[in-house]
Amino acid sequence: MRILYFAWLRAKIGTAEEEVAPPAGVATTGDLITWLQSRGPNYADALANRAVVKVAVNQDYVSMDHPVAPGDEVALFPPVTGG
Amino acid sequence: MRILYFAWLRAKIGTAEEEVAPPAGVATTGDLITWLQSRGPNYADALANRAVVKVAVNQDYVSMDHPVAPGDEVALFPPVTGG
Amino acid sequence: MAIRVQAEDFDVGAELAALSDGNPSIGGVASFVGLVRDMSKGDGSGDSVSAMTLEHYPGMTERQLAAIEAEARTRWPLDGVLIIHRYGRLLPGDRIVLAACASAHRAAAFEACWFLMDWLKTKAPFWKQEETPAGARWVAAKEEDDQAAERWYKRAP
Amino acid sequence: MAIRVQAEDFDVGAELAALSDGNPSIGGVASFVGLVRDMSKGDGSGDSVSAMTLEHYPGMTERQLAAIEAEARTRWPLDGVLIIHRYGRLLPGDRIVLAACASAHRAAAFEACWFLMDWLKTKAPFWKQEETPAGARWVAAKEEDDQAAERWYKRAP
Repeated sequence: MRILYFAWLRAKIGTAEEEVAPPAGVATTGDLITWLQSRGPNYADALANRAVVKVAVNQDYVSMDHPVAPGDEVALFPPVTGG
Repeated sequence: MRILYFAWLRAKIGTAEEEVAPPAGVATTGDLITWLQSRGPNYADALANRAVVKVAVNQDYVSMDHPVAPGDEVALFPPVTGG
Repeated sequence: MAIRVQAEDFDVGAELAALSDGNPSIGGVASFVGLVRDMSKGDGSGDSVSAMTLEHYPGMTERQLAAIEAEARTRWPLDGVLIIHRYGRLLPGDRIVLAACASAHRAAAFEACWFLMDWLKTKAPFWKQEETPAGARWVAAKEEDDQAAERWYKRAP
Repeated sequence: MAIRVQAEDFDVGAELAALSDGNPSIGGVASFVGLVRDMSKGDGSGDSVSAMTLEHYPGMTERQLAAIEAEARTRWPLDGVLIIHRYGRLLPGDRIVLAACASAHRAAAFEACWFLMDWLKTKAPFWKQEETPAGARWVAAKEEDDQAAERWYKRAP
């Protein structure tokens, strides 16, 4: 599973992109974020407030109970500020 | 008093502009149109339906009871269609 | 105050750039370019239009457009306003009018620009005569344009 | 489908002309050009912004902009839609975004263009980082942008 981070989430976590293999119990985007939070203080800090974390799976916005599977491209980022 | 005509009012009356000296009883724009209608069948025809005649005195829109005076520039024209 | 009534075409890109040039507090520029359509509007006849002549009332036109601009500036916080309206003979696809509003806020820019178009459609003394296969004809004013202009009265500042 | 995501600037006049070129049933083109402001927005700090860097999510950006365009075409009768959005480092006064809609009817063109801007502000994956005297800072999303986007849901086709 490929995870992408953008904007201050990328800056706080310290990487733009990584390949991860979450354990079997990680079935949803919410599960995935909980698991990522356990990977270190930089993750815990960046993902502490889920109200400001947007999730896309395979480049579409999804909710926190959306299923995730190996092979998915999952992106985590703050609310967008373009335009 | 200078009278200007535009668009199909100009075409029907057959002139774009004329100097007129209406009689003393002509005090308002409405009076003026009534007087103009008496000047010939082209005027009578062009001014028959006042609902489609707009009036400006000295380049500002006015109603049919607006005063007119010697020296005024009075314009008569159909509803505008620019833009 | 930027009101221009002219026979010549205008350069939309240059005009819009000039509107915001040198003022970096402007967040955006909303604009509308009106074009000559080859179909007559609203009467259902569908006759094709080969050309159009725009007549206007020199002097009153500038005066009315300036009044419309002043009204827009009263209603919205605008950093720049531009209205260019052409007259004379134009062909299908030709530009007729450009209205543009620059503001720190996009809602103000959009609303003000739309207001300019709605008001000038019913207040600026221009008249269109179309050339069609059946001959020349004066374009009739549209009820929907009156309604579009009216709605701004209900929202007076 | 006209969606472009690019680092380069764009020529507003040429883009708008191309949108209506060859289609004389288009009555008008409404557009919005978004610019880099030198003041930070909304947080009241007033710190001046010397530059801004726009980050985006290649692939998803194009996908979201295309979805927004498709939604606009569902809601309004449009003859042309264009969205150009830049990324990379930009200076105050630089163009960020161009949204434009061509239609036979000006109300459709205005509404659809405004919709494009409101939706892309909250859906297109771009993020702004400003350079200020106090250092770099990420621009915070604005509640008013969410509200501006929300109002279009209430008016679904």
